[in-house]
Amino acid sequence: MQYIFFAYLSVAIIGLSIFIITRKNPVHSVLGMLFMFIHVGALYLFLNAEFLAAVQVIVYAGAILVLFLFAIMILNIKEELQTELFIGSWVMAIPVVMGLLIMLFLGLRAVKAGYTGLHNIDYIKTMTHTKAFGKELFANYLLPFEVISVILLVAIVGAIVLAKRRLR
Amino acid sequence: MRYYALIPFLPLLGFLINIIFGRGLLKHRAHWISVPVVGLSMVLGLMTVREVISGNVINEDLYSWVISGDFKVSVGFLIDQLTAVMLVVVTVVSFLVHVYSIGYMHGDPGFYRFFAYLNLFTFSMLMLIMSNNFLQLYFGWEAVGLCSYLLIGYWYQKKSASDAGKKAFIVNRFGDFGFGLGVILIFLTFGTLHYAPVFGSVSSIAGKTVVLFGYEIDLITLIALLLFCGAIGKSAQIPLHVWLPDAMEGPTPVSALIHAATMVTAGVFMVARCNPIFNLSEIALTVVAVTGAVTALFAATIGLVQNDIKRIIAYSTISQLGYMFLACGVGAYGAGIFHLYTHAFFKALLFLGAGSVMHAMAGELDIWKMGGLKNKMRITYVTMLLASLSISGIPGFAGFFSKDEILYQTYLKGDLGKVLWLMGTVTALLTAFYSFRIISVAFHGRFRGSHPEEHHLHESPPVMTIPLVLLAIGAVAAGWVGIPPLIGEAIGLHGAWFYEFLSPVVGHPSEEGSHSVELMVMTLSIIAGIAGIILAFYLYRGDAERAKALLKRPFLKKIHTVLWNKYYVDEFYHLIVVRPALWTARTVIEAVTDIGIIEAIVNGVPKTIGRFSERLRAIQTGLVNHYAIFMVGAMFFILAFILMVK
Amino acid sequence: MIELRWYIWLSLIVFTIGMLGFLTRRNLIIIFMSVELMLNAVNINLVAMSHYMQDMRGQMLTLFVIAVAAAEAAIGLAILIALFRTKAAGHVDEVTELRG
Amino acid sequence: MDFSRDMALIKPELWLTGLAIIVLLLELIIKKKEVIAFLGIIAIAVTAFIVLNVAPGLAFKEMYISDGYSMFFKFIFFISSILTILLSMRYLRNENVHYGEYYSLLLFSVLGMSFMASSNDLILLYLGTELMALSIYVLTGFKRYDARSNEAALKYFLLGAFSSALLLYGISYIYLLTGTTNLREIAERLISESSEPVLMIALLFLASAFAFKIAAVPFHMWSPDVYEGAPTPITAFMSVGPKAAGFAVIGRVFIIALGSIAVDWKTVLMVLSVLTMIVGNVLAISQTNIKRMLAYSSIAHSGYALLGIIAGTPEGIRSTMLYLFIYAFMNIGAFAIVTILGREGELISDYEGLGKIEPLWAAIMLIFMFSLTGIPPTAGFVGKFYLFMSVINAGYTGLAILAVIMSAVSAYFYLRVVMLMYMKEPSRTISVSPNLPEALAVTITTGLVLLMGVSPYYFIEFAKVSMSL
Repeated sequence: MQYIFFAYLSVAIIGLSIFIITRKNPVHSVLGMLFMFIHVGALYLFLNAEFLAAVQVIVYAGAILVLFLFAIMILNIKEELQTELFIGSWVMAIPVVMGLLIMLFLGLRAVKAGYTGLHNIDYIKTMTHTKAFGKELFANYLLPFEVISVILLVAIVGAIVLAKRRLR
Repeated sequence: MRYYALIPFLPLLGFLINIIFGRGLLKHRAHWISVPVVGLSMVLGLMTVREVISGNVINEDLYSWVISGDFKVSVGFLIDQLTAVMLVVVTVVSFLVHVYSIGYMHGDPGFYRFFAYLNLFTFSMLMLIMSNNFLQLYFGWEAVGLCSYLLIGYWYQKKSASDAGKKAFIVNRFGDFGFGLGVILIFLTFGTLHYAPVFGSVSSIAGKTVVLFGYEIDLITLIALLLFCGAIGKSAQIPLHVWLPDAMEGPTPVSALIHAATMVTAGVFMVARCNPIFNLSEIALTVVAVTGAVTALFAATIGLVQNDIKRIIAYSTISQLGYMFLACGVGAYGAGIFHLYTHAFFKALLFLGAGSVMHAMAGELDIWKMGGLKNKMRITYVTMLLASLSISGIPGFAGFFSKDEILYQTYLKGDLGKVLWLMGTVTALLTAFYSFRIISVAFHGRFRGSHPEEHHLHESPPVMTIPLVLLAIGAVAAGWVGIPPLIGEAIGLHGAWFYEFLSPVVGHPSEEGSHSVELMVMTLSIIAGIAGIILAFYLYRGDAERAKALLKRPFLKKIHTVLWNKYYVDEFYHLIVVRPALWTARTVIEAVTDIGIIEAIVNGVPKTIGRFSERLRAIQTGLVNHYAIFMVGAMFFILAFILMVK
Repeated sequence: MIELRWYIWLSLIVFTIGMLGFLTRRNLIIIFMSVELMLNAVNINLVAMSHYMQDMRGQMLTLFVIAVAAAEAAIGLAILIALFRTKAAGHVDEVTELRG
Repeated sequence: MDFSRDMALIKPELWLTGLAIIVLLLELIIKKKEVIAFLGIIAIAVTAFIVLNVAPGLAFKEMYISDGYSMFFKFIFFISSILTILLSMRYLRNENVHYGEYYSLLLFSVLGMSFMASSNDLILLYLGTELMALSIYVLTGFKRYDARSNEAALKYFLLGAFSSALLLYGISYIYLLTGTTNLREIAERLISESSEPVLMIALLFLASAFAFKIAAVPFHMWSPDVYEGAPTPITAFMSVGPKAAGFAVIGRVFIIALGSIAVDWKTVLMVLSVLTMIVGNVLAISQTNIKRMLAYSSIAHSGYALLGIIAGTPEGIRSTMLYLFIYAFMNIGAFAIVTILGREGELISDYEGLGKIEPLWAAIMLIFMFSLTGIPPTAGFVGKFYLFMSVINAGYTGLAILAVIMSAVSAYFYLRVVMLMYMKEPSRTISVSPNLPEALAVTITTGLVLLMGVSPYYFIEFAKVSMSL
């Protein structure tokens, strides 16, 4: 059962990824991305990470993709449909990426998890993922968490500075 | 208080201020900065000398610039007795020349530039003499050279001036190349460049040899001779003397300061400073002595027949420098430095006097166009006369004491010494002769120029004559610190104070002579000097008919021609160095260039890099994707490399 | 039980697809979306590793990556909007004034 | 455990955050932007003062480390940002984009960099990098009605995001191998894992991401474009601050965490360094835009600075630190002149005859060009000397020789500027009128370049002390 489920998710994720980068219409790409994100979220569920699955759907699908859609609204879709999809020298990219893929695959053929930590599945099951995650986050990852807040502040300030119209 | 550090750096400050503000703010007030800084530096210098006389020798690193393992570059000062003597010479003469230049260079368009260079020179020279290591010595050595070229070519619009600058540069390259090799060899041998450890351990390498081109060469001798190469170039000894007469293209104060009193004596100073090295090599000492004696005689003979007043004095300088090397070569470093010290005063005075004459004569240099100047230029005449008496070795004047000591010490130095002594004594006669030839022709008799010129004649302003007077006092009295014991006893003064003062650094000459020998040498040199003077006045009285009559004789005429052409040395160099070089340049290089080899190397390398650069630029297409492709490609290659090699 | 390496291979493939998109597409928005694909690949990797190593650290990093991705998206799209405004350009080959 | 101790250790960052937010808020009230700039400088000065008083130690579950090494780098960031603020005011006013957010963003990027220098954990390292990078993306595109500025920001942003994906991918494999992201623990657990293929992959991705940050060839291609398009003060800042931050991270990650596979990363870095020195110097020759030329020169200098890391000895690291410190002054100094000349000094040919029209500025430019070439007695010489010596002492004589040859090549384009300034007749008249802050920045940089050139001893000691903490 889990094999089938994993196989479905993998095929869907890979297929949607290819779909995203090959669409002429950027709106289609964004939609493909939405589905892909949801599938990735499902994969997280599959890995006992409910909280992350929720975050994935809420932040990625809910927030980031909306931003993308906004940006796409500026594009002239009609014109977009008639222009070239790839850069002139896209052929160069294929062997390079394929070469790297092969090398990486050779390196990653037989990886195994190296270490075992404290948070085994039973522990998470009893604690619930969100609680375990939250405890860990605020006990051990306080500093990064605070840094994230500064990053988001910078993002807000930066986005406003760049996108606001000139005041006269 | 390390106030002595200010001695060199004050002139440097003057240079910086002048070079930054000279063009705009200072202009013709450049001397407001330059002269006081050098004056202050002189005062500090003399204070330091007093310290040294009372027995304090300073040797310390002020700070280290870069240290890496054995290699250490530091600015450090060694102020011992030898440095003290040089300090007196450099700061006093430099200050007087600065003052003199205010008058002499008045109205020159490059006024501030001139003073800036003079300041820079003073700084470099002080760094050279006050250094406590070879690297700083080398720095000062090259820096004084640089200032010298800049000042020789000061009137760069004049082709002869810029040519002379180039000539000085190229000729000095030969010497400095050897000097640089010597310094490197010292570092390789001793692992340090500081004087104290090098001189301290120099005896341990005595007798060590190195194999060079298949010959076994004594290491000490090699080092000493390489160092001496530098001295030959800088102090214009045979065979690298050719640049100094041409250097007279520079302004006259420069000739007085750089090409008479200070820079050209750096070679002598360096040999005296390195006496522990030279003392260990009999061969090197002999080379030094013979070079000195031959140069002294050789340059004096050329000086006999020249007509250009500055050139005569320039050859005289070369000749006197020869004396100094002669002294060093026979181990009498004290006498050499003493001559350096007295020479600085009377030679600077001769040049400044010549400058004063030029000032009156609107730049005229030919002594035959002058004449009878003594009535128009009293002070100049009297001071020039005193300087000439001093250089001729007339008893009581500074030059007498130093020259006498050199000749005496040379005489004591075995059979070779006797020969060299004879050459030195003959040179003394010639020296007196050409010095008084100038006096006789230029200052006595009647004026040979045009009437307006005669009308223009005037004594120089006080700003120029006061330095003359002060230097004249030096030219007369500076020698009294080194009265020979023989005379000292006779007049009840402590003799040879100067040599005792210097002996901690340079030691005593090895040979001891008797009073009778000393008296004989002294008498002969006095006779030579007086004979030269009388001869000069006899031959060049009035319109010099007697001299002209002599030249009618074919034999003397021939000699005159040879001397007039300076033994054809320049022509010889032209033939063996310049012509082949030019020929190579014209024919070979042109031929090769036609084939394209040289072009490929000289122009080709930058051009290829340039073309390569242009080609590479094309890769930078401005397309983000391409940039990423390069990144990913590089990652692929690196990963492939690592994984495959593993 | 699905082995960890399956996840890693999946992540590798998605990462590569993202890379390919970045390297070949003309549309600036799609290029940026390709980066998001790559980040998702990393997240798959991290969550899977975290799960199999029974350690929270990877999931923690995933959370941060998602947050940073949101911030990046905001900034990136603001830059795009500024560019559209001055140049009306939406493709990489329209913004090659700076080159060489 | 000890929360208050943790807070005491990150005090500089706390203060900087707080002050940056205050600056951001005050911008709404205070209309005179010069005041904001001044506040920004004060904020950094206060932080610098606090950094001096922080005890060394680890904080927040060993995520954050405070030591001499991080302190030294933080000073480079502080100095470069203060100089940048000094240079920015008149520039931004002339470009008509004088907004207060500029200064708070600059402060935030400094915050990010100081987290990078202080991170003892890959997570914090990643977040610090992002904080820095996001701020700088915005600063690059700050002239938002200028197409070139937009283009630069876009390119930097896209490639930066790409490189941070690479970084994360690398981190994920380090995590897989060791189960941790803490640098010290990684080092402990990696001893048994030498040169596994997965480790090599992780190394490759980390090295690529860091190479991107320091603009090492062939990960450099963004930098000329971005440097050219960005506002000139930001270009000056980018070529120094973030670059130094990149080096801080490289030093810590490679030498501490990946010390057991030093042979491998040294090989990688050596290849990068050689390429960087060659391509940077060679490409700089054919440039016509001075900012672009300085961008390639900056690439080349990354190549030199990598040498110290490759040497890997304490002496080498120290030399790299000293070099980056020196580089901060000489490069910002050169950019300061470019900023002051403004639109009159965009092209290299604009410098023709500058020695005749503006002797003072030409002379200062000459000092910086000499220093960048490495001619004594400027700081650049001292930096290069120690760097090359450390490489030779570590046994990489070939690299040192190449570096010296490339320095000689670099003389060609640096001294060309000098040649144009002094040997050519001016083709036009320009008036240079720097305001007080700019003059101050130039004075500081010129003074220090000369001071460090003449008496480098104290600065060497400073680097030495920082290393030994």
